[in-house]
Amino acid sequence: MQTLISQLQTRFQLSEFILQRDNLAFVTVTREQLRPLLLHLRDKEGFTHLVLLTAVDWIEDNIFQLTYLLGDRTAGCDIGVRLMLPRDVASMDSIHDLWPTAATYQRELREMFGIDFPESPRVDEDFILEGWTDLPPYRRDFDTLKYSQESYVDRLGRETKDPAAYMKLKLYPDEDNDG
Amino acid sequence: MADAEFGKADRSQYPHRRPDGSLDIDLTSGKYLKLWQGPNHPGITGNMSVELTVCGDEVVEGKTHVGYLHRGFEKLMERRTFIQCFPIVCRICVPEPDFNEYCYAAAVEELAGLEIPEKAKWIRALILEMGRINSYLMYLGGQAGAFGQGVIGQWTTYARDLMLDRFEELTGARIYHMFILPGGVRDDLPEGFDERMEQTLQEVERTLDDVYDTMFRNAVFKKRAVGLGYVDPALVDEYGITGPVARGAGVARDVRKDQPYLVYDQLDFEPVTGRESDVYARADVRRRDLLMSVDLIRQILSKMPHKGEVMATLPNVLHWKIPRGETYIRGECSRGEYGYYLVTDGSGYPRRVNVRGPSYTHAMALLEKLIVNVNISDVAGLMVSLHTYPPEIER
Amino acid sequence: MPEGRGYQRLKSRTSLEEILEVATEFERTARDFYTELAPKVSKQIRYLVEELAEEEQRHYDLFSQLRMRADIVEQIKQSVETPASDRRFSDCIHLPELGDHPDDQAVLQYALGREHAAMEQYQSLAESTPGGPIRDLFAFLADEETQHKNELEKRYYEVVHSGGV
Amino acid sequence: MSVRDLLSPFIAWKHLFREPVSIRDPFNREASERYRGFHQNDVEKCIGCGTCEAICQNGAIDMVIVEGVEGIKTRPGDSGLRPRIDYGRCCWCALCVDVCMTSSLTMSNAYKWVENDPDKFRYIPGVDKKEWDNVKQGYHRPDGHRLNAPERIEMPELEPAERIDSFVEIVGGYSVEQARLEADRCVTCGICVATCPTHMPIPEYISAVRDGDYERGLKLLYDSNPFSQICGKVCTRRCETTCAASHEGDPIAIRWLKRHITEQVPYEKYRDIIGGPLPATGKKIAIIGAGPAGMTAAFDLARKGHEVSVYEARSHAGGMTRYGIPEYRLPFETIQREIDLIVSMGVEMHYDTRVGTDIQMQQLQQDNDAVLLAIGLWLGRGTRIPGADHPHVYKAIDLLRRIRDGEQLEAPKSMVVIGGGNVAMDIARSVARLQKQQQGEINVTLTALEDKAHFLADPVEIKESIEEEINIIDSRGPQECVSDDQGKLVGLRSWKVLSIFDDQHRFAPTYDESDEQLHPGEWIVEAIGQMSDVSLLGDALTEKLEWDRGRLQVDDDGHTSEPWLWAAGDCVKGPDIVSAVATGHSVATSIEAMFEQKEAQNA
Repeated sequence: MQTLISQLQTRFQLSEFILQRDNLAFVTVTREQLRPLLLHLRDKEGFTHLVLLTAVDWIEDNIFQLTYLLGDRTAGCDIGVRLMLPRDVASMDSIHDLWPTAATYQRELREMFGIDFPESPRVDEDFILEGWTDLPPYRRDFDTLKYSQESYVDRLGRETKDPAAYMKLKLYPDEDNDG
Repeated sequence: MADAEFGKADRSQYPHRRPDGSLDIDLTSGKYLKLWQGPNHPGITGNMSVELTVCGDEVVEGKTHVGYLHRGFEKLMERRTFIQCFPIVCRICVPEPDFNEYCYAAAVEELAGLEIPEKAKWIRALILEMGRINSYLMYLGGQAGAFGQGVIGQWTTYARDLMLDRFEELTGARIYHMFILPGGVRDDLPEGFDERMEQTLQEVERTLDDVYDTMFRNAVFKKRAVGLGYVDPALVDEYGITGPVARGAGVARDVRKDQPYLVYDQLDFEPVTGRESDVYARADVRRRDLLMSVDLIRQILSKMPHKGEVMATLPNVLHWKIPRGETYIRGECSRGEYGYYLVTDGSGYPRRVNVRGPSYTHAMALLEKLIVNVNISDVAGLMVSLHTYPPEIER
Repeated sequence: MPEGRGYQRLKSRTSLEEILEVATEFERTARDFYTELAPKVSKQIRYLVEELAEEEQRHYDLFSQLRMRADIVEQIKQSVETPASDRRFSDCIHLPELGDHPDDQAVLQYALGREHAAMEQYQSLAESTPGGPIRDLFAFLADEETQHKNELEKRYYEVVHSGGV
Repeated sequence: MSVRDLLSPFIAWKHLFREPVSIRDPFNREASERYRGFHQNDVEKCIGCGTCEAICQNGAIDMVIVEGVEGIKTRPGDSGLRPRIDYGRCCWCALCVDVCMTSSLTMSNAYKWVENDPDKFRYIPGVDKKEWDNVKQGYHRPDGHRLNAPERIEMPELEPAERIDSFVEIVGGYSVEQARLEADRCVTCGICVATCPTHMPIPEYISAVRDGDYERGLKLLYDSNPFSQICGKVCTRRCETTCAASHEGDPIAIRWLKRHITEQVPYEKYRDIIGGPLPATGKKIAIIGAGPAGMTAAFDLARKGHEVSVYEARSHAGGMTRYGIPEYRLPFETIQREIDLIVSMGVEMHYDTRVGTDIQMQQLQQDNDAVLLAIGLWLGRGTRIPGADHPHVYKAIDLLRRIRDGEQLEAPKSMVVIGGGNVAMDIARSVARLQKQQQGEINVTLTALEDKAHFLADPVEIKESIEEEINIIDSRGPQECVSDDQGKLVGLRSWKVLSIFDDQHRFAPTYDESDEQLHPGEWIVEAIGQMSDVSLLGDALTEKLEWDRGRLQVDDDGHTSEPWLWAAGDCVKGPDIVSAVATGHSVATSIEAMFEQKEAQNA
């Protein structure tokens, strides 16, 4: 794995390299070099299996991380290719021509994160959330708790007490120790 | 509206492809009909549906629709502590929930730098193989049922119920076991478990004998299943195909062998493969894989250490924070590669969890490809042969 | 403590009433002693002296009432069957001189000494008297004093042996 | 395709002759031994800490008030609340059972329950009676399966050999890493807060340790306890006795975490973090005694902008912490830092000024708006057994004070200590150190009425005393301080104590006189109890004040029967630093309220 990464580093600009396990590494690549890198890995290095394609929302850095996880089934090792995308122009080139199944992942990312993949087949079709109009829900700024509170009614009769506050109420209600 | 006239027409004539490659289906032409198979169609495995465009009794296009069971687990986990995620992951795959528990726990353990006791690994492998048997038994009933053989489902349900009894005595629950948690497993095997498991395994084998005679050596089943849903081995990588679907096409890929996890490097087995890559071949791969699991359980129970801890020392789980990192953990479930991609950010909550269920690729892109030109009555059999559990598609 | 004199006075008595009369008299003397002491001690520990006076008063009342009862022999017989055991604690306490400003410990020591002496006196009277109602009465009185002494001992511990943090 | 494929399926017919495999009576099938069914709760074991609620990812558990049920009462160590489970949400994961701090919460193997009213599926296990309440089978947390670390992170300490010949502080203090691990063990239930006399926000400052936010932690500490550095070292830590973690493991080292915060913040920053006094009000308060109670009140009142004068009979402030606790437990420097901080709030100190001698109570009353009596317990009690008036029979408190005052005591060759409390341990260990320094050998015998299990001393003190070769002989009743013909003290004669409490658990020792021993000692030190020296009040004021069984009578706020006089600390509450701090606070609050009341009247 180490040698492979060293070789890749001479050919591509990899900004970060983490050897997570003996058989799993993560590298970060630029947008321009993603496609050549994937092609190289697929055709030259045996990473023929697109394990998954997903995103991570680093909202505090205004970045979407795309992770293309490729597997070499013969060697039993994987490489996660990470791409950092500006969150406000969330659009990336499609790889459905490299792996047809990528279209499904890209369709989901479009729906759940609002990351566009122009040219990807049926990318604008509803996938899981038919009729969804709110913020793409897997973005970190979509608040599931708020959504559920607005959408559903709490069961009546639910009430809880904080042990420490209740003990103060019962045992020393008049004492105030704020200094 | 199976119009005899269309049936006689030259297949290659329709539907036409537009210059961009998409099918030119004009519903107003009267040549085509939209047919929704599912949700909750008896031939559908779970809550999903296929939007079929048929011409006569032949499918010209099929689109998978999921989302009927979307609960947003990946998002829900982002606001649960690492231990609180443990009880919900099992729901991502009902018939074989244990891979969720295992992959999640292993991912957390790796990022938290937690070493689990040796015995816990054996018990985890035991549970995963028990789950595989259950999943296959359910599949066999479904596959036979899709071609009208109701009795197979009755027999396999019986055998599965015995295995659920073993699950119940080992884990305290029948369906959602919640037994494999970060750090190890909840408890050791109960007293006398080995003997009862052996009885159950024998009953499973006996049931499988009957299934073999009535389903696999059955002219009707063969007539329906042989040649149906051929998967070209070349598609395996393009479509992210794993598990019995790949092995049915002769691609001997099994994570247990390729990237041995838990104790699989200490067990004696070879991946089960087929050649014909049709519905029949896949069913047979699964049947033989099931029998291999029976053997693996026997191996596990005989090789497992008798004594030892089954749970590592955890920090106080209420404040458990895991340093920033990411990892991917996979296992070979009954349907193929099951995996968890976990990203942590140093807080007490996962930053991102992505569940890779094998149905995601099989029931979407692959099914949509395979379904073209299939007879309507074979759609159910084809779908079941991909062994789809919809919750792992939509999570 | 007028042990010697009391011993002689009691030994010469032959009726239950007479003995009880003398015993009651002792309690009255004790009560008066504490009552007179109370205003002299610091207000801080006055509660203690007052309590002792009350306790002597209670004994005084008890003996007076007993003297009036017709079934006196029966009453005494019943109570001597379950005597209190002496813990032998006050053996090791000095009997202090109660000066002008005694502290609580001194007052308690003094009270303990009194009860102890009374207990011993009645015990030895009981031992030197042949079996019968008189002997029973002495045993009863000894028992009463023992009980009171035991009570005082507990209080002594609570006041003095507070454990040193 | 072959003929076999046509015939083989007929094998199915053999099932006609098989016994049915379905369960005959599915309604009475018992679930397995480990089955996770409906909850059970041993409500007397449950402490209502709410950890089950905290871990429940479904939000299925509420902590609810349970009225009128035997065994459940809001008291130190028990919130009086009990979990109620909503089975509309419960997913049977049993994390609540796994995390339960007392193992009171378990699951039965019952899984059938039919009702028409959905609200019935919400009940308080153990309180709302159910037919599975006494079912033995069902899920219980297996041995060794823990979701929180049960063992305390060990505190680095000097080994006995390293510490016995000096007064160097024994405890080293946690490293940041150790403190975080220990803070991690806390489940943040807050049960302990009620037990702390001054109700420090314990879970909050522990979470500050977890977050590494020590400045926030320090602010939390000093908002409730201006003796935080000192309490971080020598607090009696009653909080730890009610810690939820103590039921099935070691209690959280609350005291050491407090100490850790004070050690992590640079002392120069303390004043800014805590904040200075408000503008001057012109109100004057005199405080007698510069111990924890007096100085706490001084701290509070000075920060409000009042003019506070503290009168201290000795040359240094700190009271019992300065003169009663040995240096190996509490270095002078710690006390000085604490006192300097309080004084920096604008407190005027009058050292070596004994009220009643150097200045009279009447004077203080005239010059001030309020006077606080915080005079502690400085008179040692004696056994007054025969021979106890020998000049080499000492009171522990006097000796400790002389050692702390820097007097070069010549240690005796042998010594007997009477008492089983912390003061007894303190003097035994202090003299042992002197013996080691001066003679190279330790010969200290400690006797007490109590058996070791009932010693009042902190178990850690007992353990360390034994490590330091103190000969502890428990269950001995002192009888006589024995001297030889020349009048030289030779030792203590004692009797064996057979039992120490009566059936009402009152002190009532019984002895076995036949088991008599003579414990050799050139010195005998009595450490059996202490009392206040109230002579400074004078006869007139003593007579005027109301008393309660030997102690000054005060109300809940420390107000005496005289409107201008308050009392606080050991002299009202008995010996305990953190209780003294608590009374100091309440007196300050009471005095402040009095000022406000007067202001309102004048307005």
